[in-house]
Formats: sequence, C-alpha cells, structure tokens
Amino acid sequence: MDFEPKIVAFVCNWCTYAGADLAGTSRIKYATNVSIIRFPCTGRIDFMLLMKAFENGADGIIVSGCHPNDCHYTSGNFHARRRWIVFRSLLDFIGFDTDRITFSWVSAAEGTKWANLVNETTEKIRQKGAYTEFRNLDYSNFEKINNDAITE
Amino acid sequence: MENQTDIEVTLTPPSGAGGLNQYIPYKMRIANIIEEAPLVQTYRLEFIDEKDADQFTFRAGQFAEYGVFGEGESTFCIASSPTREGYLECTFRSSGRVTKALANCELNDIIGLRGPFGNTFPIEEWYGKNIVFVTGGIALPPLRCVIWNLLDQRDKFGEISIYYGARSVNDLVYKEELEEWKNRGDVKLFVTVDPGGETPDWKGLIGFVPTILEQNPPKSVNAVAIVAGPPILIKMGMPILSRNGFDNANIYTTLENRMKCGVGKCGHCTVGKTYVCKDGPVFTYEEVLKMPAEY
Amino acid sequence: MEIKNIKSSDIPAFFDQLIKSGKVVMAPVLKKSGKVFFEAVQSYSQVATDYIQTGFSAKSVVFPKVEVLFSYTKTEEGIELKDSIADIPETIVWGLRPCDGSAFSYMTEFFLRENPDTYYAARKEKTTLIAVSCPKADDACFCTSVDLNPGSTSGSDILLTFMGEDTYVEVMTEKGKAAVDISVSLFTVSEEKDKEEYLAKIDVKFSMDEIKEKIKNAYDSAEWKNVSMGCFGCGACAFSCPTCTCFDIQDEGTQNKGQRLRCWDSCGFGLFTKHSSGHNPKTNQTERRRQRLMHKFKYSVENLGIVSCVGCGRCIRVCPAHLNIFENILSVTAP
Amino acid sequence: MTPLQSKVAELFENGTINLMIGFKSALNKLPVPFFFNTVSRVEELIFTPECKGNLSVYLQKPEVKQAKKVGLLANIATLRSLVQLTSENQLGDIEKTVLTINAQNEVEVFENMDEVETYVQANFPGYSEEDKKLLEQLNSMTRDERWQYWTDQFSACVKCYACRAVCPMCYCPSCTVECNQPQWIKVSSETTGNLEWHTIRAMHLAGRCINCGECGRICPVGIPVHLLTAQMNLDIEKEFGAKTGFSCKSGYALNTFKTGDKEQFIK
Repeated sequence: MDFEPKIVAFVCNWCTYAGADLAGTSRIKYATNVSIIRFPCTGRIDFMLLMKAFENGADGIIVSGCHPNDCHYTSGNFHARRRWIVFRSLLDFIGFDTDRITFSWVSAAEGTKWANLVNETTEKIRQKGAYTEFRNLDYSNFEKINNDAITE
Repeated sequence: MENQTDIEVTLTPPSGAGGLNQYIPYKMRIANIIEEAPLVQTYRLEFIDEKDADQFTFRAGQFAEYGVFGEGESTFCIASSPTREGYLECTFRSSGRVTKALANCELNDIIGLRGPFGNTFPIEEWYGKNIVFVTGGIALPPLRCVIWNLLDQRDKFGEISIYYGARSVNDLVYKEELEEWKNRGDVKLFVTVDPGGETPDWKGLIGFVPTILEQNPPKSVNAVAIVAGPPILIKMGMPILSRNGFDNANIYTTLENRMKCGVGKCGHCTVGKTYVCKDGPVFTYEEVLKMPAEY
Repeated sequence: MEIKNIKSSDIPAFFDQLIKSGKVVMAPVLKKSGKVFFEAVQSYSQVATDYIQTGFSAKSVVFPKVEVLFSYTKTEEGIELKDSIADIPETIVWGLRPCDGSAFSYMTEFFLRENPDTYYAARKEKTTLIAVSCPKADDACFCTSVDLNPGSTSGSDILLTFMGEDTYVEVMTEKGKAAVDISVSLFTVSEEKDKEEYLAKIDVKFSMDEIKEKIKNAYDSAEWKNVSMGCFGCGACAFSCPTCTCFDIQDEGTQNKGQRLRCWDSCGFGLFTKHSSGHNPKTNQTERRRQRLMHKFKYSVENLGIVSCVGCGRCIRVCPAHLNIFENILSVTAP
Repeated sequence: MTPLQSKVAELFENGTINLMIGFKSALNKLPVPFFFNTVSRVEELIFTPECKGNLSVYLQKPEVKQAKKVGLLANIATLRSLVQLTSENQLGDIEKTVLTINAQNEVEVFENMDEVETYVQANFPGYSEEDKKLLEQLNSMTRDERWQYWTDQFSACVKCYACRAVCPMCYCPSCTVECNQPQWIKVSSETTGNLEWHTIRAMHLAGRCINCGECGRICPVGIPVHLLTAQMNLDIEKEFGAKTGFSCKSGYALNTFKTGDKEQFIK
C-alpha cells in the first residue's frame, strides 16, 4: 500500500480556520491527509501539543494563524512567533526533523493559499516517509519494551 | 550483613488476583450503577469468568485495586458485605485520573479488579458486644460492608449505633440505606451534616461528627467502636472514644494511604515500618498509637 | 562452596564463553560521560575494568526501571490480558561489586519472603551474578560499617578476586557452578587463600550494632531537620540505590490497547504519598528523607531482620547536594 | 574565624538574619548545603571554589520562607539566579541578606538587589571552555548525528528529576510532570518520553536559564542537559538581544515580542 502521510494542522480560529473554510466553500480540492485542530489563537498552540501529535502518529504538522498585525487578540501571533523561533531552534539542536513542521500565515481570505499549503506539505511528507524516527524510539536498550501498542 | 541467608527462589505461582500473578486483574463487568451523591457512585461488579467468581472470597474490611485499562488503578474498600454473594460493590468519589475514568465507564463495561488485599475486622470476636460506628463522608462505604455483615446476623450482636456525617445533605451517601437503617428499629442512627450544609427541610443533626459523638456519647461497656473517615476524623474521633472509656484495643479503624501494588511491595502506603496494605488496613487504636502519624 | 583458580589472562576467554552460551551478559561499560554503567555487551573488550563502583546498581536486571506487567487488547469478546514473563531472558551480570551482590540477598528476601513477587521471582531465577571484589574504594564507600567487606560473597553466585597473575574464584551456588562449567578447562582447583591483601581498605565509620540500638529512638530527633534541609526531593538516591524497591504502577496506551507498567518510584518525591484528596501524610522533605533513612537502618531490620543499606556509597556520589547517608545516620543517632 | 564567619556572626548578633544558608564540609570532603540559625555553629561555615551548588533553590522551601530573615551565601551563579528571580517577582516575601566572596577574596554583603545587579554585571560569567567546546561540536554535527547523540543520551535518563529539583528557575509549585490529567509526560522512563521531558524543560527555561550548569553537573547518568538551555540562551541573545540573569527588570524574553522579530521559516 502506498504511504499516506498523516498531517495534523494546528490553526487559529479567526484566520486560518476561516481560510480553510473558504477553501471548502470555494470547492477547492486539496489533499485529504490533513486533520485540522482549531485553537482560539496561535498563542494557545503549546509546543507540547506538537510533540504529542508526533508521538501519537503524525508524520507532519502544519501550524498556522493570522498574518502579523492581523491577530484577533492583537498580539497572540507575535508571541507565538517568538516561541516558534525558539522551539524550532531547540528541535534543530536536538536533531529533530524540523522540516516536518510547516509554519505559515494564512488569512481568512486565502483559501487557495491554504489548499496549496496542504498539498505541498502532504507531498513533502510523502517524500520523507513515516516519522517513525521519533515515535518508535526504543525504550532504552537496557530494558527493551515493545512499544507497538502505544503508537497505533 | 553476612548473616543474610540466601533463600530459595521459588517459582511456585504466588496466589493473588488472576490466580497466577498478583498483578493480573480479574475482569469484572459493571452490572449496576447508582449515583449516590455529587461525584460519588456505587458500582455493582460481576465476574466475567465464573471460575474467578468461585475462587474469590473476601472478608469485611478488605480492599481491592480497581483498574481502568489505559488509565491505571485506584484503591478502595469493598463496600458490599461478604454475606451477599455473587457480586461486589464499590463506592468511590471521582477525584483523580483513575476515579474520573472509572466514573466515565458505562453499564457492562469491563474493568479490572485485583484483590482482596489486607486484613479484616475480627467480626467473630465481636459476638455479643455493642458496636459503635463512627464515620464521615466517603468513608461510610468501607464500613457499610461491616454494617451489612453484622445486620445480616443481627441476633449475634448487642446494640448497634452509627454516627455518620457529611459536608452537606447532598453529600451523604447511601441515602436509601440510611433510611432503611433508621426504620429498622434495631439500629441507633445519628446522621449529621456540617454546619452550613443543611437544607431547609433537613430534620437530622447539624454539627461535625466528633462534636455529635461528644454530645451523644456511646456506652463503652462491652462495646467495640469502629472509626473510619478522612485522616482528621480518625485523629480526632479515636481519642474521644478512648476518653469515653473504650479500651484502646477495642477501637478499630481502617486507614487508607496512597497505594499501588496492594501486596506490600511498592512502598507507597508505609506508616513507619507498617505497610497499610498488608499489615492493615484495619488497625486498633492501640496499634495506631505505636505508629508515627503518617496517615 | 567450591574454590577454584583461573589465570587472569584467561578471564577474557572465560567471558567470551559466557557470551557464547547465548545468555545476555551485562557488564560495566565506560560511557562518554566518564561514568560506568551496566550494559549488555558482546565482548570482553567493552568491559570496563578500572572503576570503583558503577553509576547505577545491577538491580535493574531483576527490577528494571520499567517493567511491563501485562499488555491488554480490547477484542470483540472482551479484553485480553497477556503478561510477558516467558520473554524474560537468561542473564549473567558480570563485574558487580560485593555490596551489590548482598543487595540481591536483601531484595530476594523482600520480594519473595511474603507474597512472592511474580516478576522478581522470574527474573531472579534466570539471573547469574558474577561479582568482582573491590581492589580500591573511595570516600563514599562504607560497606565495612554495615558488616560487609570488599570481598563479601553474600548474594553472589561467583566472586572473583584478582590476585595478580591468578584470579581466585569462589563459586557459591549451583548457578555459579553452571557458569564455571561452561569453560571448565580454564579452571583449576585451588586451596583456600586469604584475599585480604588484594582488597580495598575501607575505614569503619560506625558500629552497626550500636546504630541499630540507637536508631530505635531516633524518630523524634531534632537532627532530622538539619540533615534533610539540603534535600532537593529528587529521586537520584533511590534510583541509584541497589536496595530501593519502591515502584509505581502506570498504564500507558489507549482504552483499546496498551500496557500496564511498573516504574521505579522514590519516597523522596512529594507526590509519593499524596492522596488524591490533597492530603499528604508526609508533608515535607524532612519526613520523606527520614522515611528513606529509617527504612534502610530500622524498618527493614524490624520487618526482615536485615539492614537494607549495603554501603555502596552511590547515594552519596549522586546526591546533587552531596548529602551523606552515613554522616546523617551518625547525626540523628548522636545522643 | 575567617572574615566570612565573623561577618555572618555579626549579622546574627545584630538581628539582620535568623537563618543562614551556606556550605559546610562533609566527611567525604564535598561541601554540603548548611542551614543554621544560631551563631554557635558559624565556625562550620566554609566557602571554597568547590562550593558550586546554587543555594538560591532553597529560597523556595517553605521552611526557609518561614524564617523570613535569611542570609544566603552566594557564588556568581547564585547571584545571577537571584537577579533573574527578582525580575520574575519570585523573591518578594523574603527578607534576604546576600553575601559573597569577591575576586579580591573579600567578603561582600549586598544591601539590596541593585547592588547584586551591579556586581553581576561587572563580573558576568561566560560559558565554560568545556561547554563551549561541546556546543561547538554539537553545532558542527549533521542533524542525524545530533539526533543520534541526544537520543543516546536521553535513553539513559531515569526520570529522577534531579535536573528539575536543583534548578533555581524551576519554582512552579506543581510541575507539568506531576499533572496526570492529561498525562503530558509519561511516568515511565523510555526514550521518546524522556526526550519530550527534556524538550519541555528546555522550552520552559529558554530565556530564563541562568547557565549555572547545575542540572548537567548533577545528572546521575551524566547527560549534559544544561547544554540545551545554554544553546537556547545563545539563540535568544542572538535573535532578541535578551540576556538572562543580567538585570532585575529584564523580564522574560518569551513573554514579550517585537513586531519586527525576524525569521525565515514562516511561509
């Protein structure tokens, strides 16, 4: 069977979610691999949620919200941006495959951009393959435990 | 430490839940759910495997580990009486991860049960004596097991009195059974609620359990008292009974500490050198006085 | 007990025979961090020889940091439970110190005397312990104070003592004999020798009998606060301790599939005793540290007749605050 | 009596402090934290180059908070933590007297946090040579090599949480690892969960860590965990120009923003 990547999108309610909605109502076709999780604001997207998504089987992640200066709560996305900069460089320092997380600004009017973003991300992750590197890290070699049950 | 002797490592299966392995639970079906009070529920559990049901016996005072697969295990007493065969009942309040998951279970769901663990109330030694129960809040369930055990052989005991209190009228558990005990005529029942917890139509007593106990002191002659409750009630209730002339060896309590294994290995429940799970949970006041107050 | 001799130059050959027997061989390995830990090895060249004490004890062979108690799968008929006792491998532990060996005696008493623990029993049954006596020691070692010494055979199946060209082999048990028999040609029968000159010299810090007596009344000592104030409440001492056996039981997975695990736990953690109601019987670090020390020197004596501290000194070496167990015990038992 | 001891004795006698936190020597020669509330024990107090521990952690202890007037013997790392803790409003309710021995080997008593800040800024420590070398090594590795390095390190972690316990910046009364609804960090110790724990720890400390290096120094399995936050601090200083433990008013770099923050990866 061909590999179908699982993509989880963490999006803000006011821009990207509405943008995805617009893509839908405009009948733009895009990859069905994405599962959207709606947040009140990008400022609410905790980095731990991204880690948990990878742990539970995501192969790629999209994080998206309002363009700078467009935040419904004025500054949520500015805070988020700082945090992403740091988080991304931390992941990079650990050797985590940061290419699997796509950060983007998608406004409520950018239905096409959203569709393209999903398509591109899906294609990129399809090339990369399943992200087992992270979720199938063995229990330490001292006591090897079958970890299959968890990552189903 | 040269005096250590190597003991033979035996591979004989230890007897525990599941017959072979004390960490493997019995599978139980939830046969009935009763809402007792806000966040408090009683589950009636039946064995899925009849062999397990035949093998399983317990006595008043023992507890078990109730497990929700994927969430973990939680410890509470068996609330039904061993005289009522064919099922087990447990009453719990949702407060942590496991109890919340347990509360979310539905009728006919399968949960795990390990046990019975711990020691028991020496009910045979109490024949012919007057029995006093002192308890509060969610601590009635462990004593309900004893109470029904005694009531089912009512003629063997003298006077039975029950002091029970809760934060508010709504928080009283086993409301129907309290009514039943009140109407039996052979049980002296003092039901109280904490000041401020009463409703306009509340006819019972108002006050904390220790206060009610001091105002209506039980007779200590030929009597046995059993105290169960939150740690504060145990720490306050037992001295009151002792002052009222109860012999310290005749005041029983059932302690409950955080537990994980139930068989005296995991170390969570220790009170000094004592493992509540295997040396307890039933202790007399005499024994409690010798232990540090780590409960 | 049998006493044998092997040429020190033949030790690698003996070791390789053990590996060839197909069992998992755990031996001390020098890690990048400069510390020595037990690890499964494939050849004698990986084995560290110049070390005082391994960072962690070998207890994880019989009491792993994470053990699967069983796995569960939801099926149409109900729930299927499966334990993995049959998968436990035969294991040889090479190069543990005599103190660790006697820690196994304690653990065996603790886990198997009453309500025998299924998993410990299964693992211990399949484990052979080949100890090596200590040629040197450091400031943290105090086995001689807990009535052991750098050449104690207690708990081990075989004890090796390097004596220059020869290595003195004390075969204590049938399991030890079986391990020696794998390469029987390498061993010759030996007369009993005095190991003393090849063993580390460790000062006796206190008299165990005196401490046992004095600690009976130590619970209320005001010194507990002084010796515990520096404690951060981490689990380093408990996890590195060869006789700390407390554990937590945790489920991992979904409602449909997953496993129940038992993981190491430490009485130093604030959550260890905390009830879900929020009540905590041991409210502060003083009480928690008292529990740990009293357990080692008093409670285990009362419950099993054994002092459960073996004087390996690990808790002293790993403690972030450098708290010193024997110094603390001396303080709280001081009149 | 050393000058330090007589100074502390003086502070006790004039009622400035009623609890002193310092170091004393233990039987195995390593300095242990030393808490005393009477002048009679002052002669056990020491301060040597081996006293690397960060005593500011103890200021969060309930027993210490109760004492109200606390004397604290501080090395430069401790002083930096005090500065950072002050900027995070964590030291409000403790009346503390901070002492150190400066480069000229003189006892210095700080009247207030401004003086501590001035001292810290004048003596601001850089990274140790060893850490610099390791960071350089790691940064020159390929991504896969770094992944290999860190997963290998984290597989050894036993989740004793000593790194959290010794950290002066980990002052939350209830840590994420203690929350089990939901269970963010697995209780069991296995590589994925360990990696998550160290990532979340590093993120929570990024821009707040004062580089004392305690967490790496005390790790019982020798994981250089301090490098994670050390690297984050370098990045944050480069990106946002914020220094930790430098000023009592600097705040927390991730708690603020500039509209002009630059990045290349958001499409």
